[in-house]
Amino acid sequence: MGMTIAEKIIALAAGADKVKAGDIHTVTLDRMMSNDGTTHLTVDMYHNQLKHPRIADPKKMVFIVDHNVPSDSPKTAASQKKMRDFAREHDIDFWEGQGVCHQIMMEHYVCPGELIFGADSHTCTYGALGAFGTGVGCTDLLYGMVTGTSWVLVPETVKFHLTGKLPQGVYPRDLMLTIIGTIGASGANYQVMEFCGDGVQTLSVNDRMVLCNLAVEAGAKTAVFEADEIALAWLEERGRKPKAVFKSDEDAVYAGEYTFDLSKIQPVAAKPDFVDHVVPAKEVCGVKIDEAFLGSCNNGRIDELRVGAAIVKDRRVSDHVRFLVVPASNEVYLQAMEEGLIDIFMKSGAIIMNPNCSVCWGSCQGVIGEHEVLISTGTRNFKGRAGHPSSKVYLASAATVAASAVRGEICTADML
Amino acid sequence: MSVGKIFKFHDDLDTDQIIASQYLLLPTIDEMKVHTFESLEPEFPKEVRPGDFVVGGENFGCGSSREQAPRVLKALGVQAVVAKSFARIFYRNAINIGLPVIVCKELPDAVDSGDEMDLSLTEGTAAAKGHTYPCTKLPPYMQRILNQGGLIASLNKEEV
Amino acid sequence: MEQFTGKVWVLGDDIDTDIIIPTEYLALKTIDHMKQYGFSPLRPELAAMIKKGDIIVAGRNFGCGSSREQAPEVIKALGIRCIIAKSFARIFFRNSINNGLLLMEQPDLYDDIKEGQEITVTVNQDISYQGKSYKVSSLPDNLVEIIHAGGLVKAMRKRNGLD
Amino acid sequence: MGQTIIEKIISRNTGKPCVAPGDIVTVSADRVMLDDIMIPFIVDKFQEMGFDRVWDPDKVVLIYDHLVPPSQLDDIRHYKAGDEFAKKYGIRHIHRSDGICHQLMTEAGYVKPGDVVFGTDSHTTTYGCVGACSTGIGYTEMASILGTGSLWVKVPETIKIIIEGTLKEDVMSKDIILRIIGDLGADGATYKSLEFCGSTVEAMSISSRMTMANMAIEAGAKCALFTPDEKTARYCQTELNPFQKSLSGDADAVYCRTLTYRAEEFVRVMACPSQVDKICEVSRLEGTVIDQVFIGSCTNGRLEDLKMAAKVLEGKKVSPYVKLIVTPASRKVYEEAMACGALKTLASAGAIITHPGCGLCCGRTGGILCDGERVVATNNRNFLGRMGTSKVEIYLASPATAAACAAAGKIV
Repeated sequence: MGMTIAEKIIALAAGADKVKAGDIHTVTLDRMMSNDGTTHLTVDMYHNQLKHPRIADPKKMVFIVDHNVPSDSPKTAASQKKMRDFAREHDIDFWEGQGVCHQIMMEHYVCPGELIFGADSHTCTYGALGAFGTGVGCTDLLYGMVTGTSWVLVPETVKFHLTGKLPQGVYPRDLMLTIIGTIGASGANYQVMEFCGDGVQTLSVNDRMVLCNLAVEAGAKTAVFEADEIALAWLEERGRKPKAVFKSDEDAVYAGEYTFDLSKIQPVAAKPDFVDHVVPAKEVCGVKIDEAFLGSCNNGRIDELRVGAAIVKDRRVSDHVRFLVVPASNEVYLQAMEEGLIDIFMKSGAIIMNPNCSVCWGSCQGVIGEHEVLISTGTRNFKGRAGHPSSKVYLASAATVAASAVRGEICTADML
Repeated sequence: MSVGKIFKFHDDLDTDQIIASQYLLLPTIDEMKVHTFESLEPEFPKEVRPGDFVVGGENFGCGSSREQAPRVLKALGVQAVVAKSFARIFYRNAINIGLPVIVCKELPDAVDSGDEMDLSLTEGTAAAKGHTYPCTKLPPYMQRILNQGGLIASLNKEEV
Repeated sequence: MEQFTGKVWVLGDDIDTDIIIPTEYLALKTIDHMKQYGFSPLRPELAAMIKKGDIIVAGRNFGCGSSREQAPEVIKALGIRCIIAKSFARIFFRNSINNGLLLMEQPDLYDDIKEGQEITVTVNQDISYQGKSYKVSSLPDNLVEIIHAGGLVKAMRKRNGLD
Repeated sequence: MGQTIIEKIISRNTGKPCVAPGDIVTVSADRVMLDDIMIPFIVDKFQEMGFDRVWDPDKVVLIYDHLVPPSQLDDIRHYKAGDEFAKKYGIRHIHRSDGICHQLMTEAGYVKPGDVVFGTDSHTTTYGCVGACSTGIGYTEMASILGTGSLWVKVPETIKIIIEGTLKEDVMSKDIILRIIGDLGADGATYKSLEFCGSTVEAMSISSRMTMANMAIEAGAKCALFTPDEKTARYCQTELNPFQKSLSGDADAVYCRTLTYRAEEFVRVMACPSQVDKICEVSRLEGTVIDQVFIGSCTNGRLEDLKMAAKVLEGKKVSPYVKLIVTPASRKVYEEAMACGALKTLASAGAIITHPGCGLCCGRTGGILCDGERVVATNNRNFLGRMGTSKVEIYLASPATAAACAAAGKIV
C-alpha cells in the first residue's frame, strides 16, 4: 500500500520506511518558527519550567516579530523585547517588521520535503512548496526547540482534485473559500488537504499559498501540493534546494476525495462570523462598509496588490472607508513600489501600512468600531476579530475588497 | 476529579472568543485570564470556580494556534473541556499543558449552563442530570502526557 | 477678598502636559476616565492621594508642551483648588483660565515650601505659609472677566443669551 | 516707530495703525485647524456654548492624524464626531488619512503669509515658516472661535535670532533649533514671538524653516516667524502682495532680546532625556547603545528629511536588533519620497515605513517602547513617558544623525 505526500514527509522525518494514518511517530523537525503572538510565553517557560534549558539546534529556529508592529504599548514592547533578547543571546535568526511570518518563511526558508512547526495556525501555508508545515502551541514549540523532535499523529489525507482554469475575475481565494464553504469549518479536521489534478498547473506558487494558508479554516492539520516544476523553478530563483520531492503513490490511501471544476468558481464572500458561511459575492452586495483591508499572509502578495491596484487606478476610495493596504513582506512592498502599485494606492486615498499582520490579527492597527463593517482579504471573520464585538467582518478576494473600498459598500469588481 | 458546574458554548467556538488578540501579548497568563470569553460571557472569569467545566459543541477551539486559549481556561481552574469535537491545534495544546479535553458526542446537547457534571477520566464517562454518557478515550500516548502533567513536565521527568 | 487654605503637593520645574496626562489616555471618553492617570509618568500614586481643595506648588514652566486642554481639566477634576508656580507655559495658562482653574505666579514660595504643609491663599493678594507672606499680583481684567463668568463656556453661553 | 513681524501681522488683522507688546487685542482668525484627538471635546464645548452655526465653515480645516490608522476602539468615536460635526455645519476641508495636520496646513495651501491661524495642537507654531502668525490653543477656545471667528491675544514681545554664514554639511536646521532651545531654556520664550533672520535662514528651504518654527513651542514661544521670500511664494503657490512682502522686522523695531549665531559654529546635537532643552553635542554621546530610531513627525518627516536619511543609509542596513521606523509627514511627502527613490533606499535598508500620520511622536502607537529601551527620534518632544514608560530614554536628533544611529546601532 502506497503513501501520500504528507505520509512520505513524516516517514522521512521519523526515519521510518512507512507510516500510515493514525500512527503516532516521533519526528525530527527541520525547522521551527515562532512569532510575537506567543514567543514571550515560550521564553518564560524556557527559563522557568525546564530542568535543563538548552536548544537542540539554533539554526533550525526562526523568530519573527510581525503581529503587532510597530508596537502599540509598553506591554507589547516588553514581550517583543523578551523575544529579541532571547534570539540575540541564542543566535536565532530574527526578523522584525519585515513582513508576516509565513511570507518571510516562504521567501527565505521553506523547502520541499521539510517538516516544519510554526507557533501559528497558518503555518499550513508551506504546503505550497511541498513541505509539511503545521501550527502548534508554544509548549510544542518549546519541546521542539529543546529536543529537536516532536510527536505527530499521522493524519489522514483528503484529495482535492482540481480541474480546469479559474475564469477571469475569479481568484484562488474565491476557490478556497468555496472549498471551505463546501466542506465546513471542521470539514478536514486533523486531516491533510492534498491538491492535485490538471487545474494545479494553472496555479502559481503565490496561488497555492492562498489555498494552503486557509486550510486550517477547514480544520486541516496542513495542506500540500506536489513540488512540481513550477514550485522547483520558484525555489531555484531564490537559490534554495529541496530536501526531498515527493509524489503521492498511485495506491496511496485517501480518507475522501473531492473534485472542484475551477471554471465553475464564482466570486464569493464569507459572511460574519464564520469562515464557512460562504455565499456568492453578489448576495452580499450593497452592505455598507467602514473599512476595507487588502493584506495578510493569505492575500497580501504581489499578485493581490496588482489585482487591487488595477481596480483602484484612477479611482478614489470612498470618503467614508478606511482602505488599508498592507503588503505581506518588505520584499513584496519593494516590488509593488517598483511596479508603481504603491503609487496607485496612495493616489487613490488608501492607507498603506508597513508589512505586518495588521487588522487581520485585529488587536490594534486598523481596529474597527462598534457596529462597523470590514471587508477583508484576511484569514478570519470571527466575532469581534477585528475590533468591537458588535462589528462584522466579510472575507472576499482582493478584487472584491478593492471594488468595495471604492464604492463604499460591498460590490464585485465588474459592478464598478 | 469531582463535580463541577457547566459553562456551555456553541459550535465552532473559536480561540478569538476564548481570549482575544489584543490580550495575547500581555506579559503573563494571569493578566490575560481576566479577559477570558470577554465578548461572549464577560462575567465568566469572575463566575467560574476551580473544578468547573467548559462544554462545547462541534469544532471547539477552532482558529488560531494561540496556546493562551487553553492556558487561560486552566489558569481559571477549569477542570476539563468536554465537546462533541475539537479543533486540532486546541486539542493538542490542551493536552500539552495538562488540561483534559474530552470528546463526548451526546452530553453537550443534553445539558445547559449551570448544570452540574461529574467526570471520570478513568472510567471514560461524564454524568449529568441523572445520565451517564460515554466519552472517547485518549490515545495512550496522549494520556501519558496528560498524566504527567503536560508536555514540559513529561520532558523534565524523562530527563531524571 | 476670597481666601482659602489647603494642603500642598510639590512638583518640580518643567512639568509638561505629557506628565499631567499622557497621550495614550487622551482619547478616553471623559475627563473622569482620564483623571486617575494624572501625573502617572512622574508620580503614579499621586492622583489617588490628591484631595479636594489641595494645592499644587511647582517650579518654572508648569504645563509646558502640548495644547491638550485635558491637562488643566484633569487637574481640576482631581480637586486641585489652585496651582502656584514660578511660571506657567502659555497655552496651559490660557486653558486653565478658560476652565476656571486658578493659577498664580509666585517666584519664592516654591523654594521654601515642603510637601504636605498647609498654606493660605488670598486671591489677588498674597499667600501665607508658616507666618510668612508671599505676594501675588492680580490678573489682567479680561481674564478676571472670564473667571468671574465661571470659565469661557459660561461666558459664551451668556453671549449667546443662554444663561 | 518700527514694528516686528508679529506686530505687523496683528496690526493689519485688527485694523490698527500699530500695536505694542502687552496690548490685549481681539484678532480675527483667517484659518483654524482642528485635529482628531481634540474634535469630540471641541464639539461638546461648542454645543455647550450654545452656538448654532460655525462662523465661516470654509475657514475651518479638520484633520485626522493622531489616530490614523485607528489603534484603539475609542479612536473610531473621534472620526464619527468629526464627520458628524463637519456634515452638520458644512465644513468641507477634511483630511482623513493625508498626513500630519501641521504639514497639510501649508502644503495644501490653507495658510498664506501674514495669516492669523489657530490650531488645537501646540505645534501650530509651524506655519510661521511661511510668515503666518499661528499658535496652539485649547479646545474650549477653539469652540469659541468656531462660533465667533475671533480670539483675544496679548501682543507678544519678540526675540530676534540672527544666524549668518554657511552650515557644515552634516548639520541640519534641527541642530540649530535644538541649540537655540538649549540656550533659551524650555521657558525662555514663553509668551514671546521668535523672529529668525540672517543669511543662513535666507538660504534655508521652507522645510528646514518648518522644523525650526515647529519646535519654537519647546522654548515656550507663542509663535515663530520667518520673512516670506520667493521660496515662500513658490511653496504657497502665490505671489506675495505688498503686505506679505513687508513682513520683516523693521530696523528700528523693538526686540526684548537678540541672539546672534554663526552658522559655522553649529554642530550636531541631541536633546537628552527627558527635557527638550537638555542639549548635548553628539560627539559627547557617541557609543550609547540604542534600540530604536524614529524618523518622522511634523518636525522632521518631510521630503528633505527622508532624502537625507536615505543618503546616509544608501547601501547600508539597519543594525541588527535595532528597529528603524519611518513615518512620512504627508501623503504628498510619501509619494515624492517614493518617486525619488528615498523610500526604496530606506525600505531596502530594513526600515519599517508606515502610513503618514503622527505615528510614534504622539505616543499612541507606532513603535511604543518598554522599560530600559532607548530611542533616537527626529520629533519634537522627549518628555518622560512620551513614547512608552517613564523608563524609556528618548534622544531627539536630526534625520541625518538619526539615520546614522540606525545604521550603527548606537549614537554616532
